Amino acid sequence: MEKNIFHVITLHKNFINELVIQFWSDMRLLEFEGKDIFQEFEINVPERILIEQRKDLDEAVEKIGFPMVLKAQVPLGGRGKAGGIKIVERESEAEKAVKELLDNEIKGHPVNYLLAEEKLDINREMYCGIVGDDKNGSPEIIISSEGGINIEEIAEKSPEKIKRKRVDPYKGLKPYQCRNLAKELGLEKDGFKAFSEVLFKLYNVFEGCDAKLSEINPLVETNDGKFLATDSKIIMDDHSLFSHPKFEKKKDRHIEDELEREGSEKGVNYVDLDGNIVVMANGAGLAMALMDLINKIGYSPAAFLDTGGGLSEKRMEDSLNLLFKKAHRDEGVKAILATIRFMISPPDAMVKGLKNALQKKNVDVPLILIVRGRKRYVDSAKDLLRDTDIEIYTDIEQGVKAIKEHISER
Amino acid sequence: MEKNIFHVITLHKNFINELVIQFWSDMRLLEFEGKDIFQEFEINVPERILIEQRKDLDEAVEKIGFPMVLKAQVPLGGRGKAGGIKIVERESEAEKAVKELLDNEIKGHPVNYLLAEEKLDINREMYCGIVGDDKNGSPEIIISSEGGINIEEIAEKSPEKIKRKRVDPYKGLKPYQCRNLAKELGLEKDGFKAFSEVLFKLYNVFEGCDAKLSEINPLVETNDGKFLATDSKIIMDDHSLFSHPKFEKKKDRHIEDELEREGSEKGVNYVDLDGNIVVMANGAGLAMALMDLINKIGYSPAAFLDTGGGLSEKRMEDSLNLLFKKAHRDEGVKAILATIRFMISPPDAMVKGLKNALQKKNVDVPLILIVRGRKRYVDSAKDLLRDTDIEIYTDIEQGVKAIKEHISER
Amino acid sequence: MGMLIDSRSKVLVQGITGRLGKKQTKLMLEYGTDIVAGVTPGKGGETIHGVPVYDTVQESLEHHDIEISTFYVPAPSVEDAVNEAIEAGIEFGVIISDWVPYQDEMKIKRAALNSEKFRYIGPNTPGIAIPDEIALGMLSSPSVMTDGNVAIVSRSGTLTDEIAEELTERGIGQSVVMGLGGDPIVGTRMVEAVEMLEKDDETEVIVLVGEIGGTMEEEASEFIKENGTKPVVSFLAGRSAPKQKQMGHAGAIVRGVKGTIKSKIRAFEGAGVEVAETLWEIPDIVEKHL
Amino acid sequence: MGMLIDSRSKVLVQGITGRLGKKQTKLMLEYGTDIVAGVTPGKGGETIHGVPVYDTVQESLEHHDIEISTFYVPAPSVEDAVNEAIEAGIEFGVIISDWVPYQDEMKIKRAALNSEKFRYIGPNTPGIAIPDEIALGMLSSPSVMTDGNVAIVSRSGTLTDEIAEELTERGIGQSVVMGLGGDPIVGTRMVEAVEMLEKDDETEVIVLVGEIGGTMEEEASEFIKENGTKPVVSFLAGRSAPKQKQMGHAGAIVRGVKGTIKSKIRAFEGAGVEVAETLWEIPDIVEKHL
Repeated sequence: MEKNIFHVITLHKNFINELVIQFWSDMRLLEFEGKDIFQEFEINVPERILIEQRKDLDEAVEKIGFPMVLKAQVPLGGRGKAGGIKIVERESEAEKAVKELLDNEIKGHPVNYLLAEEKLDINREMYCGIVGDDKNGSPEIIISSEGGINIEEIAEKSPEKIKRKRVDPYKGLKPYQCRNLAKELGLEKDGFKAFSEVLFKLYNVFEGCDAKLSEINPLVETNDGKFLATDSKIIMDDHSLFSHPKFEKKKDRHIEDELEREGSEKGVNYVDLDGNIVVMANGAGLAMALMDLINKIGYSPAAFLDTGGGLSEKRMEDSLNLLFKKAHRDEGVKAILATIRFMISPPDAMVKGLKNALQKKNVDVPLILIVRGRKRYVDSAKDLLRDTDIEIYTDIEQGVKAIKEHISER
Repeated sequence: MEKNIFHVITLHKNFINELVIQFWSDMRLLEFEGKDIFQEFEINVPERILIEQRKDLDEAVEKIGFPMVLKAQVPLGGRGKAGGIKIVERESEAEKAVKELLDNEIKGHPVNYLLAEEKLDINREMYCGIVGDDKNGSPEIIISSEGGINIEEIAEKSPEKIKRKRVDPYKGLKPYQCRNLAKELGLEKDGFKAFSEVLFKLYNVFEGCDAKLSEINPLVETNDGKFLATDSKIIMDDHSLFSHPKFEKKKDRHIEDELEREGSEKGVNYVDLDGNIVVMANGAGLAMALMDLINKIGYSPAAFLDTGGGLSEKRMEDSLNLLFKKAHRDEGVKAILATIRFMISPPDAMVKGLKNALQKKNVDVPLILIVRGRKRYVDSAKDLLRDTDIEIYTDIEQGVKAIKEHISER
Repeated sequence: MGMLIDSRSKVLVQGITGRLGKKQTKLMLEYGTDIVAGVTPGKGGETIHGVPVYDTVQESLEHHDIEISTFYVPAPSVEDAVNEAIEAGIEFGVIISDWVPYQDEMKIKRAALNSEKFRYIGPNTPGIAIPDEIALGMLSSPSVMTDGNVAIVSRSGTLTDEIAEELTERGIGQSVVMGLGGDPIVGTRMVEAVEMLEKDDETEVIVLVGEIGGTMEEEASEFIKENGTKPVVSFLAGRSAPKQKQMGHAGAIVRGVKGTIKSKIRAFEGAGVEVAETLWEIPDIVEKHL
Repeated sequence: MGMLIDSRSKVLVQGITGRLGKKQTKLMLEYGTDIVAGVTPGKGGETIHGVPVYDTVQESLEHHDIEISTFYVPAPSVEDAVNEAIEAGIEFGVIISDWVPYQDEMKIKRAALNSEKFRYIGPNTPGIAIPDEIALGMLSSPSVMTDGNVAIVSRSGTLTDEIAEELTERGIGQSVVMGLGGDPIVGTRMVEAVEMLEKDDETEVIVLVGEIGGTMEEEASEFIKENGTKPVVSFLAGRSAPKQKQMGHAGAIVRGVKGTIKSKIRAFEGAGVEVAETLWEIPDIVEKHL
């Protein structure tokens, strides 16, 4: 039932649309959260009950009855094919399905919630989505008279079934524009009206949530002419979560690794990996480039840590502590490679943080530090670190190659 | 402290501004209601307690202390000069003032509420208001570095102290535009910032309330640099009250006359007057023209009733019932003059309503009916009314002049 | 009134399937108005009194040449419907709907000004009609109008109609009968109507019908004083309206320099416009100028 | 890079009294950048490192000729500050602020396109610099840059700076060092930068620094393939980034036809752009083209 969002871009002058699927790092709401928002914005959604544990099933049976659809709540597409959706006809079946779904993972994601829904008599499935057009500075409306699991295939094989319209974000989308779009899909009568109203409301969701994407796929027309969103996809924008405190708190809920969670809490971007060299830098691009170098010399990254800009004493200390914990937890870690570029801030804070962390260092893994950037800051950093026993390089190639010696020594 | 809104229009090409004060028929919120809205929109307002009866004063004394300002809550300007504002220094004074204010009327308006407020140390008074520019289809921002009771005088004598800007309602007012306006007033430092923020919020009030006007006069800067709205004026739009149900219910609260209230409840516009001829028509302009004719022939209108368009059986019946009640209540009423123009609806419904009302008519006052408009409807109306004993005219002059004979007969 | 409408105008009715839209479509057709299409979202494919209904204005324009739209849509949807018409290319709108929110009226006005092409009368107008040619809206006057050279421009609904009938009864024909709309923000202000009528060859005398409140009469007077060439006769409703009492949703109680009956009479008289004191005086005065 | 900035450019700093604005104003002044004014609402009348502060951009323009503004204002106010600059007539913006809400970035882009005059880089850009002429933003590279003929255009912050230093260490000077900004919606896309550099007389070789996610590299490749005349060298960060793991707020994990490192390498190579495998290979390849 679930499918990735699609973001169609036109690169060739001959208008061949290519399909690019992007997963930004922002929070994707779970289906039930999105449906609660849809309901707030008066988009019709099926009768549903959230199931967190076995006993919630009773309420679902009472309110929804059978047949009942049970859907694993995971923030990714393709859950249907991965066994995350079950249709059950009676209570015993439902109990079994609930147990199975809650016990298992979907593509590595634990299932903490199920959504129990009425099974609808579906006449047809449509699609509507609002997504930002990064090149044009506009929300783009994308709609299709066919939707559901095959939306990408439809987009690829029958692009004429898909209609798109860019909207000036300062002007918004007006109801009559929704009607003109619905007309382009060839809709008529009540379906025409219902679809254009849903589209208008979906735009309100996009704006109201400061979302990067709001999507209904499929938008279902039942045999008795009702229009319901049987799935929801809303991708929130990390940068505007401050105005949506309800979701701000939930941001980290999918982080399973405890070090990754600690990183998130401390405001640094830590990614746990399986290799032997831990990599840290004050910038994501630089850290990625370092990872690539590690690979290049025949090792593999054990973790990635981007401290972000404006490196404070505390951030430096927290970052190193995190890496030491990683080295402690994971015996495979052979070395820590940290690169700091001094751009606008003097090294004092960073050095203090580093020294604080070193005092508590309880693992016997070498720390190789590369300092680069504004010359007077680099010199000052080397000076301030003279009394420590860490190895300091001012050249990346040398620093990276030093790792080899360290490891062969051990 | 209170002053009428001002709406400056430029009629002459030599840019002489003339002052026009308009009271539309829409609901003006009371000061405390407006301040509650200001608070919702994060505009600072003084500490305040609403007083409906003597015992509410205790809370005010506790929360506000002395000196305390007591302000009669009436929906009109000039209440200060009319004795509606009292500053009290101690409890005994306060008690006396509360009693006096609640017992008396301000310019004919009963005082049901007082607002008790802290007395501020005022450094200066400013003005800001948002009002619709009817010719340009835009909200117009009007601000002044001087405000308060003399704002009209300032506008007239020192128009350079007043800055105005029109805003495209589709684009709204942006914070930077508020700053540019504040700069035009010559404001600086914290005052500059505070004023521009208040202006931005006041625009949000205008938009958020679908108001016809939102105004702070005066906007006070205290000696310790705080900016507070010490008065509020919000004029709501009757036509958009459906989206503000909280205020929709309050719409009729200032109607004292019970027949006027009944009219409002029945959806007709009834105005009670002191003369001897009751006037009714299906249109305000026509009804006013009839009133003028009544005056012209030496009588005076005893009531004005505009049934509005699309005259249904029920509306006709309700309207006449109201007029019969008026005639019953007021012995001075000598005749009822009703004029119905048939524009697009056949007369059947109107005739039914009229007959229903006649059956219950319990006053001995002649009803003179003038029917005009689409010929075939007029003929049909006359036909349908043949079995009643009311006088029917198809010429306004004749109808009006018939009143004279009726009255001289009696 | 060739600038806005004439017998060749092709007309759309937005909101044609509503009670009022349906009823008035019938009356307009009876008068000979060339209504070629109607629009109601979701009702595309139906016909109302033989007129085909479409879901969108754009769709109706794909099947017909249309210059004019009349609006009978519910108040909260008027702003959207007008924008739809503007974007589709409609040139003149007659907004019959009343009870339109004030800020929506502001937006409609702005959208029209922004478009630089779309003109309109209303909201809350009874409509506009040219005898024997075309009737748009809910005026009953077509049934009593005769062709002639007197233009009526009015702020009031029933009164517009009434005065047209008064003139006809006295054998005075009309070049156009036009309600500006009773709301504070209208598409065509009195002065704009006068400017148009100054250029209209069919019109010899202009009758302006005003009422208390607003400043449209004063504005029109300024223009007439400086640029008027045709005789103008006026009538003002509300001479006896007491201050501080509201006389209906069209009216307004006004205090101050302008907006009162006195200021309007002064303005008209200053511009050489004779002011009729009673309804039945209007034909007398008009006759003098023919 | 004469089209956007040069040593004669007069610069404004919006948000000059903030911690970062203040600090960077000092560094930019040290480099010789001609910062003539700053803006922070409510701080008008102060001076920061000798630079006069105004309450509004408009006011600063009444006292100075200014073409460029750098933005250090807090994220939620960036959209408003940029609109203020556009309306006041600023021609080029360097938006340093990061963490700008996505929909605000969309609006900034639209406002710039609507203005038809205002161009910008960022948000979340480290800035732009021309050796010995001007530095805007937080790049440290001015301290290590030397004048030359290699342009660096980069999606990454620290990496931009790093590569400039790598080139300088190898004795290769730069014509311009430019960070595009790490957010999804940036003012100047890679392809637009390449188009400008094609016309820039000072630039002989272009270094493009990309990373996984987005489609900017593919887009630039299309242009280079069809219209490129200057040698282009590229570097891509994130070759070893595992799928489904997020590598920071600048980065994005991308699956599908485009956006992957593979698709970017294929695009670059198809356009004749050599792709450096490691940071230290970049100067080697650049040298071949000088």
